[in-house]
Amino acid sequence: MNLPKSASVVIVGGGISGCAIAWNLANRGVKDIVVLEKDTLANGSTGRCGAGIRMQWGAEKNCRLAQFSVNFFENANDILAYERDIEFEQSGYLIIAANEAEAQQFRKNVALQNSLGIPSVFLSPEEATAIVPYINATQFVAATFCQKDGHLNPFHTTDAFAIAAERLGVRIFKHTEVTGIEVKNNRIESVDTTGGRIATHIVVNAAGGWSKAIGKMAGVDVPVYVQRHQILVTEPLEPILGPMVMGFSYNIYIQQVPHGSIIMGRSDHTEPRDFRTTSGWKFIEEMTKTCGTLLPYLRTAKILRQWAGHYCMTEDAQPIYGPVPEVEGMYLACGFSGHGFMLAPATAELISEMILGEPLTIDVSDLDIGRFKRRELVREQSVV
Amino acid sequence: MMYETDLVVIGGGPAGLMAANTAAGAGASVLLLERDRHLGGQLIKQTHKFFGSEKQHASERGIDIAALLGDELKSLEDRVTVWTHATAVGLYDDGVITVDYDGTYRKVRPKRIVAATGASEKFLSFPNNDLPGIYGAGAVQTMMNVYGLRPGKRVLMIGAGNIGLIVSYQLLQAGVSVAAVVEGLPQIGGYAVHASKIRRAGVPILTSHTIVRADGKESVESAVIAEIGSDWKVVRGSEQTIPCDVICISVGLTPLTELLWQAGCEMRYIPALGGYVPARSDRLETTVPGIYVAGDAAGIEEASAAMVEGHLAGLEAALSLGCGGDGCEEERADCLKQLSSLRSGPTAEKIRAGLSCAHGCQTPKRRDEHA
Amino acid sequence: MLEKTGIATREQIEKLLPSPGRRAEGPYAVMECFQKIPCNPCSTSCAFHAILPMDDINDIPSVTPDKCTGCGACAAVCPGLAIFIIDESKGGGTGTVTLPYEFRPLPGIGETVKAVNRAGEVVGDAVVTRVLPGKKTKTPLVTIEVPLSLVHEVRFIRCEAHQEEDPSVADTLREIPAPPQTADIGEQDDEVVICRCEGVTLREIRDLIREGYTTVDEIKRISRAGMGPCQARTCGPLIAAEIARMTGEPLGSVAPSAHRAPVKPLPIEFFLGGDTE
Amino acid sequence: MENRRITDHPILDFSEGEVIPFTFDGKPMEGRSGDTIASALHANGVKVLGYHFKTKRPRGFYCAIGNCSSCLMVVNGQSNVRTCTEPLLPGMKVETQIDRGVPDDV
Repeated sequence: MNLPKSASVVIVGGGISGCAIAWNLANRGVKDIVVLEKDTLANGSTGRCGAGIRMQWGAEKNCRLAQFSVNFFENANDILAYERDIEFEQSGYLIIAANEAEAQQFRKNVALQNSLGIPSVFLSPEEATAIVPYINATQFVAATFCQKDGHLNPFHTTDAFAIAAERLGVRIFKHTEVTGIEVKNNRIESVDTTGGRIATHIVVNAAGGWSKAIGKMAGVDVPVYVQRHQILVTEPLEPILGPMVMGFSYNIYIQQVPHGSIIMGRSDHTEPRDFRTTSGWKFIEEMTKTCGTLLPYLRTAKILRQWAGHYCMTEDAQPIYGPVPEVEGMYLACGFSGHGFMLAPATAELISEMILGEPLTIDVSDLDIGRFKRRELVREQSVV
Repeated sequence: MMYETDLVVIGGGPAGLMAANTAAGAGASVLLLERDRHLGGQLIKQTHKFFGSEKQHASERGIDIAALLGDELKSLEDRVTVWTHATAVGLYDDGVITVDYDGTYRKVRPKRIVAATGASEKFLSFPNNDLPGIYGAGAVQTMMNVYGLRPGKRVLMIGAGNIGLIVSYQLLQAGVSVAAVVEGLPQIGGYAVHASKIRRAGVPILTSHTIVRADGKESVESAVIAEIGSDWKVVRGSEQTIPCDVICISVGLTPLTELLWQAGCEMRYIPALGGYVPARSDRLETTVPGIYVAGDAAGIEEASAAMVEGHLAGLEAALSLGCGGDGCEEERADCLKQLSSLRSGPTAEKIRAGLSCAHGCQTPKRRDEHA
Repeated sequence: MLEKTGIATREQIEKLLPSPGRRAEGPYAVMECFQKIPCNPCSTSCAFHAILPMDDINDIPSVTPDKCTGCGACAAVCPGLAIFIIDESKGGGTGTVTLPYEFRPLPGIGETVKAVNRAGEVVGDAVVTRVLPGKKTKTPLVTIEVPLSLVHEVRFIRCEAHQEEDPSVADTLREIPAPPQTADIGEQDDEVVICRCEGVTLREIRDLIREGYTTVDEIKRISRAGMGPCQARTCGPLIAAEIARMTGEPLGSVAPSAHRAPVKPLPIEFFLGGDTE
Repeated sequence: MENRRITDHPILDFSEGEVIPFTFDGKPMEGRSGDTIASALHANGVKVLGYHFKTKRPRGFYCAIGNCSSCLMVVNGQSNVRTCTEPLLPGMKVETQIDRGVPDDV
């Protein structure tokens, strides 16, 4: 398959965001969309992430974005006519508060969430054990729970978007790396790739950790940095965990996927800002310590593998959405800071609306690239 | 607790034992990790006499060579620590090795590493290839020669390389009948003398044949084999059913290199050496400075070559640490001479070709010692 | 043909034999070693220097019949069990064959055993005249008396105990008719298990390759093949081979999936003993 | 039942080890010292160690060195024990595994 000479939109990055945006645009009738992926689909952060989705956020915007995505995922197998299964399991998120201060914040969060129609509840440790019977209730002072939260199979979900997009005429080129972007008179003219040149006036930069490099090709400084993030997975077990268990102070998220494996991850803010995806032994030690304390009954579950991916971070740990003032035609969908997977349906909707000049379903104008220069950072405490 | 030492040798088979002996003999402090409960690796399953020359203990049986090398190690015990039932489970980019030492978590940070991790067996695709009663040749050897168990009554052997032929012979020695040895190639891959040994004991060797399927309700009851043409397709009508309760798969080995991949060594796909092997210098140092490789992990060869490679890798690792004294140059030269003589014959033609691809790397610049 | 069947031809054997004069004089070694392999214990073990020293370890052994006493030292050490001591000098129409025999039970002196040729076929009876148990080498040398016409044929023996439990396998092969089913993996690929851990069949793998998933990683992500407890040790190479076969790519360009720690499954509690530095 | 233990071998000496009693799916069986769980079962003629949780196909001893997942069984209530490398201990309760298993105290 040869690259077309031109395209209406070139999407850089074959992760969940790129594939979802491609499908969304095509679904709105846009023709001649090209997706460029330097490796294989979901090979970057998407395929390495925990693939959870929660509506329990502390900032209204994040709640709304997640809410949109949950609604989409609930029907995604049908909407995308996917023959396999995206494995959206709404087994809920149980988020634990390690101390009173955190519990106070959670009370506010639940009030906000409920006001938006998100069915979360505030729980005592005892009430939490009714949901996750084997959790060590001495380790937290309160918890919140939302049954509608859950997790998906990130490979199948990306696959579903990609297949649906291709069905609508989108052309996805794997193993095709972007090597340059031609800008004339502050306007994008073409994209150079290892497979040739494509003339286009619109480039969506959904390149995850590589979005900074893609931006630079067009002379745009995308204020993101990359940090390694590690996860481990156990052998498959019969269903024993129920909801995703998450703790911000505890620095853990842990879930059992429908197949039976238990996946858990944590963050390490001392990680150097680089592209390493090698594994580290300290991670396993820290991770197993937390898991052993919080969910001691899992101590005999056997770890099969640890792996690493990137968080594409911004200063305020919020995504960058939308056009770039200095270069006409470049749209950013990056800097998700670990939440790109769960936000993808909303991301796709919003970026499509921006490209087509339609009113935004959710106002994300404050998540533009300009906020960093303006020093109008968005605050969200509820992150791992 | 971080265990610090000059050299960690991963694997206590022929290559690893030689590496540990040599490095310790040269004055390095060595930690030897062996996954099994006994030292010797595959040697302890080798009841046949080895080829080679006296220097590689030719005409001794593998199991006796294991004991011999183990004894030598004991004589160096003030410099060698041996952990058996110890699996190196991770080799990280900061040079740390995590170890499952008899169920206990240990961390080791050596100055040098010799990876002598050996090989794993290749598997084969055919219908019902997962039926109980289908084993790898290594498993059959383990059952017979370690646990003293007959794998079954009647075995169909797939593969007429040296291992397939030797294991067939070992089966006969254990009182198990071998229905046939089936080989896809038009000629026997292993040494003719091994083939003759089982042939005169009544085992047919069917070249240009393949297994078509296995059958049985809960375990193997029979297999269908058939002739294959030069196009590798089954010759219709040549199928025959072989009653058997065991199918032994011996279709080759592939270097066990997971730890080297983890460590970030440059790996090259070299079919003649069994699959992916680390690129290395002629001193057996990989592209990650301080990590050496020897034996089957460096490419599938005979145990005799593995022993010499282990010797060389152990020596090079020790020398790079400033150990060793007079005579090391001669020792190195002698190892290289032994290797080239073992690899000089027509049966080693493939190995020579393979090695020329694997050895294309310069001795890397050593990074600073771990602070 | 030796390389196809494991059986040396008559011509190959005849070339090994000493002159008729030497054969009539006494025992001599016959080295049925026809392939250049790196091996030299026969030549280093000969106290009489009857086997030429090997400049190249791959040399084929060369016996000087006049120096060979037929002592059998080489036969006991030969890793290939390829050396036989033949004695045609006894008269009376019989000769002896001394052969390595690493089986149990060892026959007793005077016992009648079946004489077996290079193809595993019984060619007559033989009487055991000597048994060297080979305490050190663990390769017993058994000498049998056979008609002179068979000294270059008989290379193995079968004792009573063996005969009962091991019917001629070659015969069995001939007796069994071909099965009714046609054998072709192409039609039975749902019975071929590629990933034993996750239970993924060849059919599933082939379907995915046809859909355009042409890397080991993509197939793993969609099918889970290789995600199980063995971490693709068994199935990884099979999947790569199937991709190479179906796409025509060389196997070397089908990238394997990444290897990660731990190399074997370890319980969470295992790591709880470690302390971070 | 066929005797799978080798007693007379031309090269190796197999001494009769100490008897180790255990049960397999409730049936009393005997292994020998030096046995792994799987080797003891094999000596007792047991070929099927479990059934794959997804395909339900029978699984047996395969690699014998802890590389594959063919020999996973439930031992003393603990699932997913690699029986080919796990030493046999007196009184072990060994059971056929038919599912993914659960941690021992669930």
